[in-house]
Amino acid sequence: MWCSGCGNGLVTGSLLRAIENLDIDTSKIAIVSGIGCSSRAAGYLNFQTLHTTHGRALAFATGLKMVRPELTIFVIMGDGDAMAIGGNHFIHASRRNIDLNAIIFNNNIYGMTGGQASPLTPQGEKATTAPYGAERNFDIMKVAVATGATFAARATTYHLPLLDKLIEKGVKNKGFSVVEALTYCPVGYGKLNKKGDATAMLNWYKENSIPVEKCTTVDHEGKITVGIHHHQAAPEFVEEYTRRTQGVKR
Amino acid sequence: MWCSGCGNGLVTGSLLRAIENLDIDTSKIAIVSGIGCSSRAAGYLNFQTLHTTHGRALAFATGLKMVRPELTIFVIMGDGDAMAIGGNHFIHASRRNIDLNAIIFNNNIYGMTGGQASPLTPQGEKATTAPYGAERNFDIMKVAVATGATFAARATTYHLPLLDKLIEKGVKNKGFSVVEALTYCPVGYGKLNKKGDATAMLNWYKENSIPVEKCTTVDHEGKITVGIHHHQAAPEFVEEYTRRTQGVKR
Amino acid sequence: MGQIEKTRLFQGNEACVAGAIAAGANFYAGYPITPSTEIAELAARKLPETGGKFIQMEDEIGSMAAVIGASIGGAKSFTATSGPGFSLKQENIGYAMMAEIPCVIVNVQRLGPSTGIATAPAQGDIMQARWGTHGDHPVIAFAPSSVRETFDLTVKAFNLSEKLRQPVFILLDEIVGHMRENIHIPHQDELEIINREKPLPDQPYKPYDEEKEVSPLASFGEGFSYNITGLVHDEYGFPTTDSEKTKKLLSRLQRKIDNHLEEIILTEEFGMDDASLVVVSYGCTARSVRQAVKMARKNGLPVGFFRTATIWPFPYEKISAFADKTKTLLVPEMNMGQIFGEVERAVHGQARVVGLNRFDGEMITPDEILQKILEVI
Amino acid sequence: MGQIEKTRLFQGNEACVAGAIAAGANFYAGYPITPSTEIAELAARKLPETGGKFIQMEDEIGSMAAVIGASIGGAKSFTATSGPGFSLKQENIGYAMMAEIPCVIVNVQRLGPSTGIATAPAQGDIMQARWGTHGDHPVIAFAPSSVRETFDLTVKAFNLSEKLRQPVFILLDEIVGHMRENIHIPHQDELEIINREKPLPDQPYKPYDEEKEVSPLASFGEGFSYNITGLVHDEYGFPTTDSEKTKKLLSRLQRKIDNHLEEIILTEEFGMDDASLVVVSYGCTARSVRQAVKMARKNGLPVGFFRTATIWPFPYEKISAFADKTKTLLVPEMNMGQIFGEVERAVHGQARVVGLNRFDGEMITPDEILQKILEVI
Amino acid sequence: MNGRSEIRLSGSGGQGLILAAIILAEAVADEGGYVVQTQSYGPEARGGASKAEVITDVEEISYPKVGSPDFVLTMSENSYLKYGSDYKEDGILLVDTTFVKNVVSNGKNVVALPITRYAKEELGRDTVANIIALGILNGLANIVIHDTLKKAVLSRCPSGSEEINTKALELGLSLAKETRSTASRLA
Amino acid sequence: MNGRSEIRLSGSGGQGLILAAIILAEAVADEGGYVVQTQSYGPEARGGASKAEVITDVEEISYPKVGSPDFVLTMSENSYLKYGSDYKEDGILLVDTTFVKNVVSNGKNVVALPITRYAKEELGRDTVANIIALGILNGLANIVIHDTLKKAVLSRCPSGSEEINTKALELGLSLAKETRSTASRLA
Amino acid sequence: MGRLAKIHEPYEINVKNEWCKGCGICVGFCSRNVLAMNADGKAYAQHPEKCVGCNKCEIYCPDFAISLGGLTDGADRKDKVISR
Amino acid sequence: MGRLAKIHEPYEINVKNEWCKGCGICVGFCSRNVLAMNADGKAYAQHPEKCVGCNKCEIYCPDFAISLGGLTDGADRKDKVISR
Ligand SMILES: Cc1ncc(C[n+]2csc(CCOP(=O)(O)OP(=O)(O)O)c2C)c(N)n1
Ligand SMILES: Cc1ncc(C[n+]2csc(CCOP(=O)(O)OP(=O)(O)O)c2C)c(N)n1
Ligand code: SF4
Ligand code: SF4
Ligand code: SF4
Ligand code: SF4
Ligand code: SF4
Ligand code: SF4
Ligand SMILES: [Mg+2]
Ligand SMILES: [Mg+2]
Repeated sequence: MWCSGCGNGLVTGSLLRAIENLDIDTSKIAIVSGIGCSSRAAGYLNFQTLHTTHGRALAFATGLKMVRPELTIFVIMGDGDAMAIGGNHFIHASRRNIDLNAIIFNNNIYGMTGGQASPLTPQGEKATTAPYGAERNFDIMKVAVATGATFAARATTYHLPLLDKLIEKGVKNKGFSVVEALTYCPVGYGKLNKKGDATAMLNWYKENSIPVEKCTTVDHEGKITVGIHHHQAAPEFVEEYTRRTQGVKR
Repeated sequence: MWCSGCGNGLVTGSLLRAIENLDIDTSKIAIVSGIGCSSRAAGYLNFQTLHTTHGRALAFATGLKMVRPELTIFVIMGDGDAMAIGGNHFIHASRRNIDLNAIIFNNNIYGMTGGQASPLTPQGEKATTAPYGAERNFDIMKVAVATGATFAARATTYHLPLLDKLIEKGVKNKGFSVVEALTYCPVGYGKLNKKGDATAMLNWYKENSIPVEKCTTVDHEGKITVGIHHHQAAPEFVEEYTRRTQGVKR
Repeated sequence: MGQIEKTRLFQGNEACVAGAIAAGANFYAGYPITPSTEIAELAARKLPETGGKFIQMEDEIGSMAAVIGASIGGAKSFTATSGPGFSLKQENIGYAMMAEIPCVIVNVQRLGPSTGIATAPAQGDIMQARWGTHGDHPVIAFAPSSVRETFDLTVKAFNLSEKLRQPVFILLDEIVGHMRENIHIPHQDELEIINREKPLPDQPYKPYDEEKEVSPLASFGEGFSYNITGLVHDEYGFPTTDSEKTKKLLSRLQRKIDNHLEEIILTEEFGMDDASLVVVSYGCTARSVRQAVKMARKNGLPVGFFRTATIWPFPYEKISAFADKTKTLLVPEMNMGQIFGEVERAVHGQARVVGLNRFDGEMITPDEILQKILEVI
Repeated sequence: MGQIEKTRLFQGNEACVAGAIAAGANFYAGYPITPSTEIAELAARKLPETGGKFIQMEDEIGSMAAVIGASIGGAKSFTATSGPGFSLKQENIGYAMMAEIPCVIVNVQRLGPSTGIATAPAQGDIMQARWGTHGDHPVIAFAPSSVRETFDLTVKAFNLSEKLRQPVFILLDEIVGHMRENIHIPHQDELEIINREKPLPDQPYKPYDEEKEVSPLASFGEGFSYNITGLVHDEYGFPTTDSEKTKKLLSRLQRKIDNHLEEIILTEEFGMDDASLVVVSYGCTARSVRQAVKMARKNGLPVGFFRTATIWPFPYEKISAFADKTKTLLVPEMNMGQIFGEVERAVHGQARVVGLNRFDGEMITPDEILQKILEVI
Repeated sequence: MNGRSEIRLSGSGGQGLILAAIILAEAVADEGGYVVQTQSYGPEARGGASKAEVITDVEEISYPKVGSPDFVLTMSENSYLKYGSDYKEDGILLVDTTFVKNVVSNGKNVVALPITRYAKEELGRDTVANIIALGILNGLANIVIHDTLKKAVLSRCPSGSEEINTKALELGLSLAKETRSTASRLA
Repeated sequence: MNGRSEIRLSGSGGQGLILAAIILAEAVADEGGYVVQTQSYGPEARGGASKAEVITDVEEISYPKVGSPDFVLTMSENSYLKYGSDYKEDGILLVDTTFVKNVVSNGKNVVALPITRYAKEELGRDTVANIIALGILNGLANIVIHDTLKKAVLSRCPSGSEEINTKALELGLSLAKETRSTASRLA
Repeated sequence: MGRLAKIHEPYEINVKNEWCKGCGICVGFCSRNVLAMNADGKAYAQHPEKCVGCNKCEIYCPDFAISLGGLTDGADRKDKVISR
Repeated sequence: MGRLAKIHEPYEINVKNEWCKGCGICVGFCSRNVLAMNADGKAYAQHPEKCVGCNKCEIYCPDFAISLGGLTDGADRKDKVISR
């Protein structure tokens, strides 16, 4: 499934603890994922799991949520899956504020296909398709907030207890919730950029993160901001649709 | 070409005046457009014009710009073209900060196909595919800024002299420039939402806009903010690419 | 069509929505495109009237995805589009084929390739419906020739889709989609409506049982934990790369269609007994052909009419069955000759196959067909 | 392949990039996907070495768009993908066909449908290459059988693309794409390189001249004002819905390929003179077939080898030419029988056509083919 | 009503010709005839020359397009130029002279009336010109019983506009009668 | 080198077997032979049992896959189970006993050596186990001249690692010689 | 040539009839009531003498159909860049 | 049962060998040097007596291979939800 030391298992662990803490009936949980190493989590979890096409998980989940509003749906995506090919579905799910819980396993690279650049590969870093350095990258939090998400939060795989809590809070937000889980790919990104082994990459996160509450600017001294970046209620898409069409004669 | 009173001609006029004022050699201008009423402008302008597929204009333009950096490229798109089907190319062109001049003819509707909802149809308003009211809409300025555009500005078709100037400034910005031109579709959006004729719709813009400089919050009392919303230089994509690959042995 | 029953004027696209709702459709996701847009507009208006839901997605790819997602939630879902959108949906159509998710996809054909002429009719996406997505799998596609048939075949499409856990195509064209005819719409209780089989509660559940042609499909939310994927998968839906399992899976997908050819293939014919020339047609073109063949027979020419309402699976056997008794088969199409090739295959050299093709955005007229009949008979 | 010249170990995907660069390619836009990714990775590394440019786009749709945009700017551009990406590119491929923009699209086939098995070989996208986008238009597609041929056909693909203003496909498969062979790469000056014709300066310019098969293509930036569109267009590139112009345009697109069949269609054969059974094959499968046919002939069986390196346009005539002298045609394919249908059409009932199909992610072995030969000869 | 009858209503977008065609088709359906209604969707539907067609028959209709029409209405200069001459020898061309200035008969039946002017001047609303035209058409060609057409008009018109639409239809009918009696208007 | 010869190197991802196969193939090419190199790309390539194959011949190679190999190297338990038995009757199986504990001969030639342990203990770097294996292989099977192989190894190894790689190759060669002389190791 | 130099001359208001679509924007936007619609549904200068040359009609005409002679070359510019 | 109640009992450290991929994270993250890698490249408790039950090894093991007996049911939970 995953390479030795891969952080995807850590995020999956967080997700499982969060589900446990939330105490939701597992038959009311659905996991929808795209294509990528991270998305393979879906196939290994004992829920109703839907492993879709690359980049389209949120669009599949939108259809599912509309007809099954009672489900708690986690949409598991890689950074490439969610923000490269899947970028359009991401911004529109966000705009609609549909009650989906997007968990982005951001390892800054395309893991599954072997280390190509993603829109989250830090600018200038190397990838097999960016041998001379990567393009400018997105800040997922900014994109989520500007497009309408009502909950946006980030934690690294070093901050697992925080990650557990953020996933929980995301579920409790009735609307589109984005949790960016900064994980790492020792095999692809790590090796190419000489970041050391899994333990070293985890420790790098420890040393280069800062709680967002402590920042005045979002990119505080080049550190990664972790914690809740945005949380503001707004009417949820399916509820709104139901409300608007309620009076329509049968 | 366009219906009587359609605002697309007004935006096109602004574009032509801006080009005139900028005094660029017309053989160095290319117009790239998507599919929609607005995009039809491309086929009627006496430049090198490229009328592409629905939503993909920016991606076509990206390829063209990479191999012809000397061209000044205007990318003409409808609101549906740019922000619905074309949303992904929009956010990535913005992320890259590629030197393209996106002009979004935002008439809040799908004009060409006859009045369906777009992601810019104001929430709750009617469209043929939103008979019970439209979903939540985007704010193009916010999306542009959050995804990395280095110039983002908006004017309505009432503010034509401003629109001229904004297009000019956008061209002068070396990087991804977004000019949202708020136009109107009397036939689709206007009729369905009882907004009156072209003159009435223009006057509505007059009464419901406010210069962005006068605002503290971006959505000042529900009015449309016009003017430059963001302008901050950053390295341009093609230049960066060229710089990074310069040293590569031949 | 009885004259006793009151008729009502219906547009083809409208009949499609009416058929879908009659078949139990309760979810539509789509993206507007001429000449299919009326289907979206009507679905937006009508579905909520019967408790269904409509969403306009950000693009056609998302539409196809949402349609599949909704079906997995238990809905009868559908979408409509035209050429450019049909092209975009192909990847996810392949997903639905592989994962065996019921749904109905309507393509109101317009002139291509590319943006072509948005408002001009064509029958240019016939082969694309068969081969548009990568990899091998069978498809089911209907091409109605009239407004009433659009209603009927839409109902049938949903039924087959549910029964076989297979996406089903309806290949309308701009003519049939946009024309209005006065038709009798059957009462709901005259219709046979098929719903997908559901697994028995508290029983071990195999969503892709190798022993079965089609396995029951549990809806998400009903408490069955299983996996759905577009990867090659085992009987429980989990990915595998085992070559034996791969072969079994793909063979079963083919078999489930092959075993139901009789139920799926619908054709119509007249004047075949003495025909030395048979005109083979489908969709809107069949309307001109019908008129032309009638004229020909009035003039004493031994001409037969063979129309297929089912494009895929193609009625190879039926055609091959009359090919040896016939001298010539004439195949008029509003494309460059797509079904022509299939007829050639069916005929196996036993008769001459002649095409009559228009690809200029205009219908083939009865006169053109008659003239061609006179020329080649 | 001469043994005097020094050979070098090349991977199929690598030979494709080498061929592209030798042909003058200076732009690549793509999106990674197994088993084509090496092409993107090598293009990223190598193109800047010769002043070319590489971009990884946000998805396959954007990649295809950028490839077209770059070509309009004057570049020789290409992209590579596999099934799922090939499906996504279809709409814009149709655009390039309609607007007649030269470019090369490589599909390194893997097992489908849908995500299938990313790492398993297949020949499942053969028909999709022909019919994947909506509407009618001819296509050119090559299927190399070896690493060296991958190089050669990539060069040829670019040449034909430039000459005919037509997107050209290369249908690799996981086997040929990933295998390494020691090959001799010809010197640049041994190669014939064709560049698109350019309009004469200061002359009236018709980018879509009805009188010509192929019109010169002005690059944007060269000062010719004209329009490019995927809509049906007139000689100047401006949209029209005129049926006469529509017919002329679409007929010309077909004609420009039909008039160059000899140049486009490449086949290879041996043992055909006395063959009562001919094995028809292409791509990686042809390697097993070659071995099997040699074995068969060693055993005295009258078996012929017919391989086509050009899949589209299909060599109907060449096959039909030997069909009547042959009893049986055997068509082994790593799919459910795609080219099989085309062979059937070509044969017109003059010989029996038998398929040998694997669609389980494994190559067909020479032994399997030999056994089938013994069975059906 | 007997045999196949082909009617073409042409003009520019926004004149309500599609609606008129649908009303006519519904009236035919109401009387138990077969009917097919089609329309042009091209760019011409936006301005220029658009058309809506109705074919009626006593048996099922195969070919749904108008070959050479029995009746043509033209309400714009462009549509007159495009559709004003290919109607049947014994067919009728109805021209709205509010928009079409130079009408030539070519030896076939032409009825030339300022329909939209009548609508504006006599009924105060030019948008009912389509209904007047329907009245004239049916008055001249007797496609359906007048009351059936009236019912069809009323079932399609927005509530509140019943009166003016009825008046328009009646005006059309009387114009048709007048026309019939004054042979001079038939060229 | 004569006739077709099929070599399979198997183990788990990261052991450098693809590189070893490429080096071997390059050496063959250098001597003017025909060679085809393939590898498994499946999920097994990440851990589990992956393989890299080399086929050499004096004439052009058609079928590029190994049928029953002449030589198999297994460097992991899984790959031993999967590929440890289907080699030719007179073929050779080379097992790295660092990872494979229970080796059974089944009456065919087996060479069992703790290759990776040697790499670590004698050369201080387990990553050169692949090169040792190459040396053993070539020493036993004489696919190419030793010097050709050495050249191929050197052309592929990162600068600075020439010495250790040369040593690894030589170590492999001497292990092969030892093995040959001590028939006991060939089961 | 500056606007002031012309202030007392009557402005020449040109409407290109083939391009005018009769939307009425120019009429609505002219604060001097110079313009009106004719029976054919095209704009025309009913009171040219009242025109102050503000140029609003020209820039707000979405069809490039109206222009002020001498003052600007709107219609000309259009002819140059609007290809059909 | 609270953690304090167990503070002086030795913790039971379970490593599921089939799942351990030998990444070494647990070894790196255990501040008490309880854990080490064995010859097969799997983690094991070299000094179980030093364990303070901080549970870091369990939550940082990306393969759910390590768990503290009695204290938490990590591996069990995993067995429930990880289907294969
Ligand atoms: C349409 C399509 N394009 C490309 C691919 C190939 N592909 C599979 S996963 C992947 C990207 C993986 O990166 P990411 O989404 O970041 O997930 P990770 O593997 O890093 O967890 C790609 C490009 C595909 N399966 N489908
Ligand atoms: C792939 C694809 N999907 C849908 C369409 C149909 N279509 C053409 S234009 C358009 C939207 C037009 O809206 P907008 O982009 O806002 O432009 P406008 O017409 O309003 O200027 C649509 C949906 C198409 N041509 N191609
Ligand atoms: S490739 Fe990277 S992301 Fe994928 S499983 Fe391996 S370490 Fe994890
Ligand atoms: S439909 Fe609307 S946007 Fe399109 S031309 Fe007409 S008025 Fe303008
Ligand atoms: S220039 Fe000004 S005053 Fe003169 S007609 Fe135009 S809008 Fe009226
Ligand atoms: S604004 Fe232009 S198009 Fe509109 S009425 Fe005036 S001149 Fe005519
Ligand atoms: S619980 Fe803490 S102290 Fe004990 S082994 Fe694990 S990490 Fe070390
Ligand atoms: S963290 Fe887990 S997988 Fe890694 S070595 Fe420790 S027990 Fe094994
Ligand atoms: Mg990733
Ligand atoms: Mg719009």
